[in-house]
Amino acid sequence: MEERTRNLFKELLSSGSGKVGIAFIIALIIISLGVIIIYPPDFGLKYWSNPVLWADNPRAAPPAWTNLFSSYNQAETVIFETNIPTERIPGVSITKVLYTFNLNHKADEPPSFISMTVGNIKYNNRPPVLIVNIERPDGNKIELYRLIVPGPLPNEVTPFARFSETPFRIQLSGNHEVVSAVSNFLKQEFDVSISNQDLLLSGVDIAVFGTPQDDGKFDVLMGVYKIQVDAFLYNEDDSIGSVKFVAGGSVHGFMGTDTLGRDLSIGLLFGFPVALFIGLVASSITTVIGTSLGIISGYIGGKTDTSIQRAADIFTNIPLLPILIFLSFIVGPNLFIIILILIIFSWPGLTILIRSMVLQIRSGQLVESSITLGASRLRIMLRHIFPQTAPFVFAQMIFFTPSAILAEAALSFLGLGDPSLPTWGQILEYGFRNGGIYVGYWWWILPPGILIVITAMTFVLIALGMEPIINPRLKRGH
Amino acid sequence: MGAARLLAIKGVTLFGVLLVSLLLVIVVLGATGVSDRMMGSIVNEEVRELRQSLAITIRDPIELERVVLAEREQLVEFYGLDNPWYTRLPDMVWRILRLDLGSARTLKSFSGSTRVSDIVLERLPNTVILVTTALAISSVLGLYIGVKLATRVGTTLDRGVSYISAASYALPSWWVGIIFIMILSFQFHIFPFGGITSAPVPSGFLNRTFDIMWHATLPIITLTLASVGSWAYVVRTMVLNTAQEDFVTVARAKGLPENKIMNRHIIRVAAPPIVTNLVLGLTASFGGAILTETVFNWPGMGRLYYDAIFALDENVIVALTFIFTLLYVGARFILEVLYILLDPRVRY
Amino acid sequence: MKLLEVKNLKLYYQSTRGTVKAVDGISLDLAKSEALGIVGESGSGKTSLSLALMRVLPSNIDTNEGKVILDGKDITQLSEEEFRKEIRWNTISMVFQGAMNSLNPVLKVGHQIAEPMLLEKTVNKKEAYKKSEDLLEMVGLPKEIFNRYAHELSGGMKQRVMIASALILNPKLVILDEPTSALDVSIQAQIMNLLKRFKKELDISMIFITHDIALSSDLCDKLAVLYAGEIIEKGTAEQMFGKPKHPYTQLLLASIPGLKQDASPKFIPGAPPDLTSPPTGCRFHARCPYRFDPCDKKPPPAFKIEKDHLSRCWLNEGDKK
Amino acid sequence: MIRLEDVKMYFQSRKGLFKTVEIKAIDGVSVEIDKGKTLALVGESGSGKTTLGRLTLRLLKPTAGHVFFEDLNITDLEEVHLKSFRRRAQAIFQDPYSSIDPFMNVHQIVEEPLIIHRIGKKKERNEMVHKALEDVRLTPTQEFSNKYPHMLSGGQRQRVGIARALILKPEYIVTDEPVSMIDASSRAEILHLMKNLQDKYRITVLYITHDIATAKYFADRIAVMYNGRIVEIGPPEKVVKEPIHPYTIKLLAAVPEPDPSNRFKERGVVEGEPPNPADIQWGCRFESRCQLQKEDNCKSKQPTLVQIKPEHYVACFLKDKDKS
Repeated sequence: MEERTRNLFKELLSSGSGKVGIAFIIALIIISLGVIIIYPPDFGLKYWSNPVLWADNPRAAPPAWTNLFSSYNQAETVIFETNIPTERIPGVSITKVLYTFNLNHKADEPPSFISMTVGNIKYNNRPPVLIVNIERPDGNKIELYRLIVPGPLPNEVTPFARFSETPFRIQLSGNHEVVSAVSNFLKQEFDVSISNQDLLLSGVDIAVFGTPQDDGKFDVLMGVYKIQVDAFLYNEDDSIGSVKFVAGGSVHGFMGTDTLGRDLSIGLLFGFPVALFIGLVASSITTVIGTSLGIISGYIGGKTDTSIQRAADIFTNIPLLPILIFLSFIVGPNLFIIILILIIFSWPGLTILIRSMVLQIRSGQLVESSITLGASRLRIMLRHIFPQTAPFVFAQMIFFTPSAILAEAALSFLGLGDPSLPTWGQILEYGFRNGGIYVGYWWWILPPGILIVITAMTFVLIALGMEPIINPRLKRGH
Repeated sequence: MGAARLLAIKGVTLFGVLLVSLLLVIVVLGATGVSDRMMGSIVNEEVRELRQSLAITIRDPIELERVVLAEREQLVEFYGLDNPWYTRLPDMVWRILRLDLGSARTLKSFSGSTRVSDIVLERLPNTVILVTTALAISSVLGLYIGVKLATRVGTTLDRGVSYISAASYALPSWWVGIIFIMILSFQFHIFPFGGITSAPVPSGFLNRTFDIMWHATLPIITLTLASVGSWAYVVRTMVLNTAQEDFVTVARAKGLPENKIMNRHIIRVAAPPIVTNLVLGLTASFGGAILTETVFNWPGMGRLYYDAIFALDENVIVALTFIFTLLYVGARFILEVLYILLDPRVRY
Repeated sequence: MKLLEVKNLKLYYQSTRGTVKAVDGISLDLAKSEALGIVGESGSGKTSLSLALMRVLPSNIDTNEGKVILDGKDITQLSEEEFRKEIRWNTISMVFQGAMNSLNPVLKVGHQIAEPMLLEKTVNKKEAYKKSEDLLEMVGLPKEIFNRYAHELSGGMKQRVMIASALILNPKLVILDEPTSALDVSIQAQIMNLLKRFKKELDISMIFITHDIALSSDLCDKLAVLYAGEIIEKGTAEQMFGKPKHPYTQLLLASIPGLKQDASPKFIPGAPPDLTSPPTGCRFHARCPYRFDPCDKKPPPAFKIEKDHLSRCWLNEGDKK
Repeated sequence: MIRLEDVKMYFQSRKGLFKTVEIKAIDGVSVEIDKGKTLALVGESGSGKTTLGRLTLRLLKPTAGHVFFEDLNITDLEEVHLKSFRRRAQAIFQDPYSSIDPFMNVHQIVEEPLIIHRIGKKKERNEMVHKALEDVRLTPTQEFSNKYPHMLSGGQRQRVGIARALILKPEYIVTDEPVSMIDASSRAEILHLMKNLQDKYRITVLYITHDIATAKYFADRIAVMYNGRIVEIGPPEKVVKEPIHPYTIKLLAAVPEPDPSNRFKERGVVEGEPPNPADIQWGCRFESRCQLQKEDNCKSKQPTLVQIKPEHYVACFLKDKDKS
């Protein structure tokens, strides 16, 4: 047996497709292990499906590297986050804490939005005040926003903690206070008057990051913007946990984002272990069941054979996808149920094939000679029949793996995926349902598909590399 | 005689399959309580209608409530909702076998009917057109390519196409369809995004036919691409296997020209196993149709599935599952007949 | 007049273990309406020889040298198409080893017999089928067999069908490759009687390939014994059965369990050599009970014992005339 | 050693939509083999000789009749109770290619019966395997032990099969056409080997063959089977030298002898194919192919074995008359 296994791998590695397949599968396994170690176990429900976590990302943004292929430079998301103030100016009754960020804006467009998030503020008597200022490369300074931390509630005891559970996020771009501040600024500096309403519609970002032109439009002003958050604390012991400022881009990260602002690279990475899990679990269990039933059916014969064959007949004659759709619709989307159904509907194919192999083996004299030697049924099946089917069974298992992955993907694509385990199929489905293909969100549609194809292909390549072992007649033909 | 017996066995088996899958569907519906919910909604609907019609004659609201309640109880009893679900089982089987599939909750047919059978039957031809055309094209193409490859075993062409065929096994057809839309429709505007006709529908029979053909092109190509690769590969393997048989050497020694050997002695013998593979490939085609219709918004039964899932319309899903099984089983039966015609050995 | 002459035929195959010298310089000749027996163990190259005559060698053939002269014409020079049209079945036909797999399972038996005849434009289907039916009767099968399929026939019936098929175009030479090896003695005897009758009545030449030297006496006028890709002895039936010269031939004859003699059959110990690296000297020396000095060093030439009788053994050096 | 009493073996075969046909593979056979002796069962394929061999090994359960192994009635024993019988009765099969496991090496193949019957410790088993391989002259045994079947010739494989059968020191062996797939030049070698080992270990042998000539050398008695029945039985010198049943006579005539004059005369053969065992007629089963003068009995009654000479039994009405 060991010798045969060794030969199998030798043969596999001697073929080009086998080599590529093996290299791919090693890569897939390494990525999956990495994901399993790094990602939280409840990634799907708690992180991926939680829109709050993704709020600071631009929506439906293509990958950042698309800038390389275009003369028009799109803004990239810039995030400043700190919990240590740049400067602390103690005063008599007021302590001023400064947070300064330098935003070097080089894109041909303004940021898609700006936002600020503060977290974990503690104070003792008077609530602190935070002021957001922005100093433009042309020297102009705008006071954008003033945040007064909510005051103490009746019966609340000091120290008062605010924004400790969930940080407080202000979308500066769409804020009325910001709009009027910018409107005033335009009036004073450039003598341009735009109503608050119009400014809200066209977006304040272009006004903050641009210079008005004669035609009523703005030119993007490139250079270093100094963003300063001044916090006024009224007690020595008051503190501010963290301050975050985001200038949203219209391109994002390596893989872009979806319409919820989710970083697709994170979701796609999570798809690796899930896909491998589906493929390998479904195929190995199917193979074990299919092979044992096939051997039993072919070897024992009689009523056992008839009943197994009838069952197999029924399951092969029911079209898989409709039943899968029906069951996951009724029972609810659950990955384990999907795998279970895949197994229930897939063993018969293998059983029928193995049975015919066993019948062929039986027609030789090996089985009869073993009976004469006094070998038990179990021994004959395990020691003599199974080894003869083994390479074929192994190949079938590898060949079935991609079908299981593809079946899950298809089901997810129809909206019946398990939301607790985001898969490539689900990402694709979300993209499709949100009209991704009609508006050209290629970075959303292509990568999950490509990953599905690559994973499936890995197993197909290995199966191809094994073909000469399974079908020596074809080898002879060359 | 042998053939008749075989066909009879196959027919009985397939009918059994149909029954079993139907039972499976009903048991799952009953055991999960969905069945009660579905029946309940039917009762509610009838009660609502009743209340409306009674409201005209009975003015007193308390009296109306009382009458409605009594009617409701009668209805519950009529549908057997007061008994556990399994007591209704035979009735349900009989109902569905008669294609009495109930009413849809929200979906409507193009003509406005809410009867599930109307909705499904309206879409059935659209699906059949798509699947049969694609199946015909891919089997002819697969046969042609497969045989060509088998005669050129070991050449670069053979190896190249073999690898591509194998690779196509890993390609989800629906994703390919999406890529088609993105490139050919979104980028180059050669084909429509989906649907079966343009809006407004062109007038004149010829124009309309061309319009439908134009809309069907991409879905058909998608479905064909999904199966033609594995097809060609299967044909190649079968042909190669048969070509190794002794009787092929005998035929060559007899002085038969190569094309005769290929047609009469190899393909003819390899045909039955190829048909078997066609049968196995049918499931894939059906699944492929559901997904492809979804992608291309093709108003067939597959797209109806997708719509029903989002409309949470159980009745439609049950009906579709049944009809798909029916179609599949029917198609398999036709192929079984073909197999028996092709292989004299099974006639015994 | 010689019908067929094979001169120094060499057939080497490429295999994973190296070059297999299946046939290594064989020369044969055959007169009209004569039957030549080629006797050898499995792996001695006898089947390769027959496939080479029909030019249906497997694709891993590496070397194919030598001349095959049929009716004075070197047929190795013919193009594939000419060979197919002029030689195959028209002039040389063959009954293959393993009748079980020689028939196409999905075509009617009668059609398969008639098939080569249908290729000719001058023949219509009716004539060809008629001839096919006649042949079926000739080989002792009822006409109804015409419409049967291979799986409905017994081994003996299939072999008769194959013989009928070989005769459809009235060939000059029929090669019979182990036509009875999978059959019972009684069916085997029936087939041999049939072949004997055809040889006499139809006046055709035959090459009868077998591993059973006793069986070859049933049909053959001349005998060639093949060992490890070489002919080690050949001669007329009388010479070969009467006074075999080569120890291998003698041992082969002694290994037959006859009904008449009482001595129990002998056997040749050991196995034939590996043809990827044939032994030096005489190829049989390792199994030969009489081997002496030159045997394992120098390959013996074919010594002429008397007219038509050649033997490749150093023992026969003195018998040379 | 082994005794069959009026054994019948019918198989059911489906024909048409509902009809089933009974195939009478063995139809009333009584025969016994004495300890240490060899009975050769001769007949053409389909005569039921292989089925009979399998019945004596209880690979098949007879439809009727009894099979005794020594005094043990094995006819209705369950497989679990057959274990000791399986150890004492062995078989050597026709096809040395399909009867041994291609994925085991020679050592594993020969050792397997010992493992199945839990005989000996590893070291003792190795010793026994070594001895068994020596017995069948697969020497040097060390070299052959590690070889896989595909590295062996047909003759060598068959010797592996013999070693495997003999390692359990069986008392009874069925050999079904053990040499028909082996080259003519090595057949005698295998047969001699089996004969020697049989004498050495005093084994009872059922030798099944279609070749009456080999039976002549290696059997103590020859039974000629035709269509599920024994038609003639007796010692070789009687059956071969003075055959009585017309079928035996024809069978003997069919054996090829190396004689250059053969080619000038046709052999006397039984014409036609054996009748389909599914539609057996009432009378003598050989009636349809018999070239002798027939009498009414032949068509209507089945002849039974009748002793014609000492130890020589024949089932033929015509010959009964000769005797009287």
